[in-house]
Amino acid sequence: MSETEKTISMPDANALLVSVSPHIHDKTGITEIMLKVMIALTPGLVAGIYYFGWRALWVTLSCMGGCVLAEALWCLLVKKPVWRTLKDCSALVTGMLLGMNLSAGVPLWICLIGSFIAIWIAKQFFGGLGHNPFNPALVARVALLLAFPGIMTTWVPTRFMNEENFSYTFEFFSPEDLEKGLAKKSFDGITCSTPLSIVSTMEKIPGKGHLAADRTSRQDNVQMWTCFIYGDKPGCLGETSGIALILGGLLLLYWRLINWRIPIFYIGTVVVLTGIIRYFAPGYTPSPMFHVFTGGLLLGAIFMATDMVTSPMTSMGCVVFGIGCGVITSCIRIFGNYPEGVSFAILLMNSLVPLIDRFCAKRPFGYVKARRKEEKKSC
Amino acid sequence: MSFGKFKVFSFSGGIHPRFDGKNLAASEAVKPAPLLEKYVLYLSQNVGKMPKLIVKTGDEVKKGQLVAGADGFVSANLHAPTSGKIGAVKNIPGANGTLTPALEIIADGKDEWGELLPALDWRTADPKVLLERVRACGIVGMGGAAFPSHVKLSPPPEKKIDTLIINGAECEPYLCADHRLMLENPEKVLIGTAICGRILGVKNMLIGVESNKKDAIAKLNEKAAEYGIKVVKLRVRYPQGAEKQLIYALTGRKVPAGGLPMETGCVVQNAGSAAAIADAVCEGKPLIERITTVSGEAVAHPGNYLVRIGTPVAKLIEWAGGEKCKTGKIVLGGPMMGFALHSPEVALSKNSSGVLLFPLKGICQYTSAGCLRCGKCVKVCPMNLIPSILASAVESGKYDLAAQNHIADCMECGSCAYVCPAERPLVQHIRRGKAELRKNKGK
Amino acid sequence: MSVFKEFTKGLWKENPVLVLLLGTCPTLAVTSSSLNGMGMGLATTFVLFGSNVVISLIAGIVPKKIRIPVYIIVIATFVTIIELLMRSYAPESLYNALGIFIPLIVVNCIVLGRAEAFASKNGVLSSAMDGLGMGIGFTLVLTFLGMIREFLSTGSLFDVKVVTAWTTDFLLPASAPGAFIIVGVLLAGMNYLNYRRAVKNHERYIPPQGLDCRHCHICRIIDNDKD
Amino acid sequence: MKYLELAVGSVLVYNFVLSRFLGICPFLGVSKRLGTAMGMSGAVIFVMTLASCCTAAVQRYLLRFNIGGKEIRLDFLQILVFILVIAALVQLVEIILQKVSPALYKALGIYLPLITTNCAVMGAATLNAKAERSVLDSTLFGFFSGVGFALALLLFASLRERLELSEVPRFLQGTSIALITAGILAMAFSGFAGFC
Amino acid sequence: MLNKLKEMKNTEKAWYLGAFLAAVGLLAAAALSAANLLTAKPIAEAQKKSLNTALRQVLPEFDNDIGNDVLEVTAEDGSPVKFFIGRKNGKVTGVAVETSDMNGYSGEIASLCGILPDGSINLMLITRQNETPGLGSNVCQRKEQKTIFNVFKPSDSGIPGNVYLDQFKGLTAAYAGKKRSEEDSLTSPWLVKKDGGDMIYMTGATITSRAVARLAEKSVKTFEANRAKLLEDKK
Amino acid sequence: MSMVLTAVILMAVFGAVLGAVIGIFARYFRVESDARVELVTELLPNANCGGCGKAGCADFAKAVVAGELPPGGCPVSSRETVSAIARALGIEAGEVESKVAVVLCSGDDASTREKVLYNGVNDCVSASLVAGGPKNCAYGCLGFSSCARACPFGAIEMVNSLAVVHSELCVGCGKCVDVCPRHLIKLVPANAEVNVYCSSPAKGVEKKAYCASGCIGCRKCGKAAEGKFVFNGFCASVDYNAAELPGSDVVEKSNCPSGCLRTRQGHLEKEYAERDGVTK
Ligand SMILES: Cc1cc2nc3c(=O)[nH]c(=O)nc-3n(C[C@H](O)[C@H](O)[C@H](O)COP(=O)(O)O)c2cc1C
Ligand SMILES: Cc1cc2nc3c(=O)[nH]c(=O)nc-3n(C[C@H](O)[C@H](O)[C@H](O)COP(=O)(O)O)c2cc1C
Ligand SMILES: Cc1cc2nc3c(=O)[nH]c(=O)nc-3n(C[C@H](O)[C@H](O)[C@H](O)COP(=O)(O)O)c2cc1C
Ligand SMILES: Cc1cc2nc3c(=O)[nH]c(=O)nc-3n(C[C@H](O)[C@H](O)[C@H](O)CO)c2cc1C
Ligand code: SF4
Ligand code: SF4
Ligand code: SF4
Ligand code: SF4
Ligand code: FES
Repeated sequence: MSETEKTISMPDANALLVSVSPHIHDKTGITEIMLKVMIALTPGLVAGIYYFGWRALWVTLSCMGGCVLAEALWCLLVKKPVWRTLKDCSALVTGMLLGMNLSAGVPLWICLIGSFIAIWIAKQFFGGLGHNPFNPALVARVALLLAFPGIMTTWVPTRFMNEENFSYTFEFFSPEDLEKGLAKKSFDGITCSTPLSIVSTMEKIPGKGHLAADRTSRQDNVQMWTCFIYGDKPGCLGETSGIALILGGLLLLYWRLINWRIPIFYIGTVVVLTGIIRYFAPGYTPSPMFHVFTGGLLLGAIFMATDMVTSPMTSMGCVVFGIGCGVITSCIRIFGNYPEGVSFAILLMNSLVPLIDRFCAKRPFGYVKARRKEEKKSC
Repeated sequence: MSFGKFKVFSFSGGIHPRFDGKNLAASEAVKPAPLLEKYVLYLSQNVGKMPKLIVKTGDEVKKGQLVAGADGFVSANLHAPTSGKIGAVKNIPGANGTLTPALEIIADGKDEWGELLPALDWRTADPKVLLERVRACGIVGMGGAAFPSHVKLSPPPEKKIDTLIINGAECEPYLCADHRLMLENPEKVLIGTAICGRILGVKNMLIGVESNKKDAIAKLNEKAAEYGIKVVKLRVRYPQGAEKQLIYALTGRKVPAGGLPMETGCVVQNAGSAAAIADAVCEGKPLIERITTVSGEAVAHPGNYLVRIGTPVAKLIEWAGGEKCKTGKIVLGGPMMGFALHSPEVALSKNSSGVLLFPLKGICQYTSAGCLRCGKCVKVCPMNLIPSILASAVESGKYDLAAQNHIADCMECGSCAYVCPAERPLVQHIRRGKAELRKNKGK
Repeated sequence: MSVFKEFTKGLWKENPVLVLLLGTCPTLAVTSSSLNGMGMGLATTFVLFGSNVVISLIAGIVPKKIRIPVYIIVIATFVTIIELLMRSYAPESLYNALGIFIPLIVVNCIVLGRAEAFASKNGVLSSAMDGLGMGIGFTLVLTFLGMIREFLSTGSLFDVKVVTAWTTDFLLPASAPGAFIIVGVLLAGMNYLNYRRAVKNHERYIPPQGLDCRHCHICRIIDNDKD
Repeated sequence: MKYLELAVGSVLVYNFVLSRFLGICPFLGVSKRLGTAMGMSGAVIFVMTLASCCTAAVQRYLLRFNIGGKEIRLDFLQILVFILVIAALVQLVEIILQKVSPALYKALGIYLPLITTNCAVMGAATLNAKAERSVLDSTLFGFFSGVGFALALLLFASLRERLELSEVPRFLQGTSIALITAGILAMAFSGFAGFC
Repeated sequence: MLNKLKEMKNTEKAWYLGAFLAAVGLLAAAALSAANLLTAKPIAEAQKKSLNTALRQVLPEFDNDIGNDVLEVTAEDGSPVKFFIGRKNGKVTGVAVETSDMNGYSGEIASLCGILPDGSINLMLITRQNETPGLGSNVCQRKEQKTIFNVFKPSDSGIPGNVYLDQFKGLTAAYAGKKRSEEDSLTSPWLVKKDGGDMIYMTGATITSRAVARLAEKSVKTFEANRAKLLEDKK
Repeated sequence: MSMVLTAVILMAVFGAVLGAVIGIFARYFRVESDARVELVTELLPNANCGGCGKAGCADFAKAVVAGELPPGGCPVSSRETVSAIARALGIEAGEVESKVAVVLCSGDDASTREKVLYNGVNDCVSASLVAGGPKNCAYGCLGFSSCARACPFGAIEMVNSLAVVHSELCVGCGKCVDVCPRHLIKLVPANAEVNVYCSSPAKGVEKKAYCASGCIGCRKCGKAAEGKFVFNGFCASVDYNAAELPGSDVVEKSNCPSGCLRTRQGHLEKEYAERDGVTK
């Protein structure tokens, strides 16, 4: 935008500082916000490390390192001050979230490519922190998914999984399926399927693919739910533990870093939509709670849809945004090719944010409705 | 909106700093300031037209003597703060740093009053006479805007005014001039209120005070009923004292965008202005002194002073014991809306309610970071604007976009910049946007 | 000499894709491999050449009012001919890959643009050269883009693996989103080169204004047609 | 159900701009302002519906017919006829609108000429012919494809308006960043794969 | 004449414009008709050639006019199946089964499967597919990867291999699986391993692999169902 | 054969109908639009700078075609362009006096002091709204490059926090003049070689306190070139309305003690030299 870089002179010891009002500031700065987000993410990451082993940590650290590296290189390339850009720690958050969005088994060079996509293409090309219309971590994740579908849909089992408990923990295998040993095949010790991808591929086997509609047919449901809530299930390393993520979310809410409307309406919409379908066509999709605790819904709704840069600014906008994310996620999960729709849903809603912001703006103080209409007419 | 007993009145948005600095000076009684050798009077101390100078270098003046006469309706008289000789008359940098005409008064040390206007009995005098007195004494709004009070008190006849509101909110952090005034001189404020009420002919007179000034509320309440005035507790929230927000909090009426308070049938006066009006009517004294808070973490002994208009800020700091540590910034006015001074030689004017010294260490600074779109500014904006868009639009030269987003309605309260985590100079962008739009309009 | 200039200007200075930003659709759609890019470019070159020649011949007698319909007919004829030819002689895979973008040459802004802006005002020879130059410029860019995309995604060029160690395909550059992104980055590179050249030659660098309809000559022609 | 599939398919899954690469020129050219984009969207939907209908009819009843029991296929005239039909149609629509509804003409008129040379309209016609759709199906296909184009255009225009407030690095400004944005948008749209 | 035409350039007379455009249209139509006539034969030949090449790949030698020796039936699942019968000296040498499956990763996958008279698969080709290039397409394509090292080497005359397609070679409808355990025997051997069958699949392209396996199964089973009709010798 | 026949007939009918329809419509729906506007727009440099006083080049073209403005009204167009337009329209070219901008201030980093530390937006208008800007001189260049950003032709460069104009790039569009909050930029005749690079009417002594190169109002230049300078307070200025402008010899002759009487070239050179630390 500007020819010359915008810099602001720093005080030397002699003269008075002048600036425009106000002269006091609520001391919360960007760095603090980003550090707090990382703290809130930590429980999820720790759960990931617990279930997938140290490999999970290396993946996340590679992404964080990759993002910092990418950001630093970009700054050098376009001659921006490196330290001032890195200082805000937003690249670390992006890296951490990207890492938590990958399988613990991905090769580390994938992390590096992802980091560059996130920081260069999705963030710095648009002007850096605050200017990116799309969530960088998600752009990177989706780009990787499109670029390396094989690698990105190969999941590793958790440390505690074996053939036995894997096949018995999921409600959607019908007794005949189990009898046929079908469930076991989804697991071969090194790789395995995520709950959602099992559901989605079962639909694709013609003539089969109806889920075990009757929940009572599974006695081990309790075991399944404990797995889901504590996180003993295959998938992205950061999305595994429901309670760890919720804990992080509560921290963010306490710090008032996220707008509660987004996660609540997002998750709520998914619950309602899948609930309706489950009620009327039980064989078509698993129960709403299954949808909440599998896949990246919690991670996405709490940490990614709420990214302030890419979500609406007004309360009403956040409601619309949350509902939109929920609808798209449910649709992709139920109808789409992809087993999981959270990334796409958030990116799609990101693209709607300018429109949402435009139409959900609050009426300025002192404007009456009628007046506004007149204004429009006169325009 | 009903006036429930326990209800605390407020508006949407706004901020309240974790540390509001009021405790620094709130318990300090007002001290009269000593006489100085030299005062500097800026000619332009009011909104509207600058008064016309009627003295020249070398003239002898008495305390309270008119030195510049109102030039037109929206303009205010200016009086000498002490007796002495007129020194140089020249352009010097004012509070906002731009050159502005000013005159020096070299005190003769006698501090002799000139001929004062006769005292009036406010209960019986004709409202027109009262109004004329307000005008003659050069009273302007002392809450910040310095709008000539007589203008506010003479609404056009077709506007029916039914409510008079005295603004004792003093929502700006650190400041406690109005607080001290209401505490130490409640009678004066009440009389001033009643005078305004008579001038306007309204029965419904309210004094709005933030609920953190319990002692002042109690003091006012002792006598308020006598004058038919209600004292209302307001929620502690900046900018509770802003006219539109105050009116909304007290009456539930919204001043239309771009409109004046009188369109809702309300007139708002600052508590200090009310007291000054009482002085003008009951004693015939023109507005030559006011209560000013000296505060901030860098000042040795924060306090409140009854100072004459024209006192250089440096003197005030001296009386307050000087700097405690290295000062980084001197602010004239409140921390949220005041001006950062380029030099302590700037003199006080009628609307200077405080002088604040902030230490260099940990000073608040703006950065060049981009907007995070966190929406905090949107949440706090009491005008329901979208400050981030306004600022970004101005920054990238899209003034029409800023105008579409109602940049003109921003009152520059600074709440948005206060909360912005990117520490963006939002108010500065907005001010520039307004300036550019004015310029474009002029074309 | 000047005829030669007509030929070379399309290669870089007035390159239809990079400078004039015309014909964006085929540029994005069919460049997923070098061969496809080249095939599309050559087909367009044929049409450009043919229509430029014919139009420069008949321009003198075409009534002004029906200029555009006549030109469109000429162009559509050549497009149909190249389609028939490709169906009979080109490899099936190429014909399938180019798909509906062959018929769409008829609406490619470059073709009608050159017809209107150049061929209708110039002689046969220079029109032919113009068409050939523009077409080859177009072909070069499409091939180049195809090469970049093919190389980035599989490490091969013209279906020949250049980096044999490249075992996992990087599918992004070959996909639709990748097409947009790569062309975007390429344009940024172009801007940078232009900037460097301007600085070196002490010329004024005018920053990119973004594409707007002024770059394409078509609408204006049709607009004027209304009179 | 079939029509629902057609709708979802052409609006979301095989979006004309983002996955089929048709009509990129106006997509980039008319997306600077949301207002203009809206006008263009309306015009494209209108013309695409009409053109799909007419070309399908032409394809069915003019290019293929029986003479004396012998089927005659003039498929080789397809391109020629289609483009003429579209060009004529746009002109006619323009003229008729001007007469019948000056208000509508004012809103859409300036965009109409842009549409003739837009791949999207010709593309819809060609795709219809290729898939041998009936006239009704073709019309619906044209309509929904137009809606898909409009959706992409509106999203894109609003994003570009936001970009104008951003500090895009100098060399990426303009078309370059627009294309990259479109790329990310296309990525997001790829999530609809498999909806039909 | 020419001058006269030039003079009319600015006219707005409807009859003239109509006549001119009619003339141009006439010429264009004539030119195109000519082009169409000229290319009609090459196009037909090209089409025939591509079919024949494919058939020659999947079938043992034949000498009949195979393009006209076809049988069309519907498979169990209702999809159309087309058989091309290859004969040598009137004796059936093999049958090519053309069929398709709608459940690929991106829609339809069509195959041509050569079956020997004994019912075993000779060779399988995927003729139409829309799978992700570089992923699903790898399951479907028989393509020789040229590298810079062998670019100038003449390609082997044989048909390029593909592990996913070649695994079906020799299988018949009666295929009972490799070593069916008690538990496994409940599932069909024609499924991919992941679903309990025997067929190898490509990780990350399971859907394509499944579709291909289904196509192979459908081909042999439909062949078996129509065996009698197909293997009739014909002069 | 029947195929060819039907094809030919079909196309002929099609063409005939289309042509006739266009012909008819052309007659009955004639919309007047001026192709000359397009022509002129094409010829113009399309910089859309607004220097002509119109909203962009197309607007200017309209005005020219309508005869409201002479083709020379575009300050950006070269002489050839102007005459090409004039030829195309068959009218007089019309002379426009060519002007360039000068920033009448020499208060760079080396010669002025800052009174305060300014924290805020890097923009002159914004800075001037805060405590009057950081520099001591209330009239001088603030150095936040608003003008440089506003110039569509990149003619202004910031050297030592002082705006200087490269007159060979400047086309005199006046964008910068509008932007400068200090009103320091003047459009002067292109042949005004010598300028007084100071705009402050403040007293000489006062100025000396904070600016090493401010004009002190000694009137030496006025004496050296009689009648070619005017004085505003303590500030000299070239009288740009005078019949003859001072030549570059005046600089030598008047021996300006404050050094703000400079030639354009000399000004640039001095500022560059100071930036490179080769101060005399
Ligand atoms: C998890 C959670 C859910 C909440 N749900 C609601 C709710 O449904 N309705 C509501 O009015 N406040 C709710 N709140 C209270 C809000 O945090 C907050 O107090 C209120 O919405 C203020 O709005 P603001 O976002 O504009 O500050 C909820 C808070 C939390 C932490
Ligand atoms: C953001 C803002 C905050 C204000 N805060 C106060 C305040 O705390 N006390 C006050 O008396 N006036 C305050 N004012 C000024 C009032 O809006 C109004 O001008 C004043 O109360 C009118 O009385 P006056 O004319 O006597 O000053 C504030 C104004 C603004 C814009
Ligand atoms: C961009 C992309 C393209 C894909 N293309 C194919 C494909 O061509 N064929 C296929 O079977 N699966 C394809 N997939 C689907 C996944 O790889 C899918 O997870 C896998 O086929 C089935 O999962 P499983 O292997 O874990 O059972 C694609 C996925 C993505 C993200
Ligand atoms: C609550 C919160 C959530 C965030 N979520 C993301 C995220 O999902 N992806 C990401 O790249 N950055 C995220 N960030 C970091 C930051 O906003 C991001 O780097 C910017 O989008 C880059 O401009 C988040 C920050 C906060 C405060
Ligand atoms: S935009 Fe204006 S009114 Fe709103 S918070 Fe900011 S300064 Fe206050
Ligand atoms: S508070 Fe600051 S960072 Fe947040 S939206 Fe407002 S301007 Fe942007
Ligand atoms: S000349 Fe004016 S606009 Fe330019 S930098 Fe100096 S003060 Fe700013
Ligand atoms: S220096 Fe000023 S007048 Fe000269 S071209 Fe630049 S903006 Fe226009
Ligand atoms: S090339 Fe497709 S619209 Fe221009």
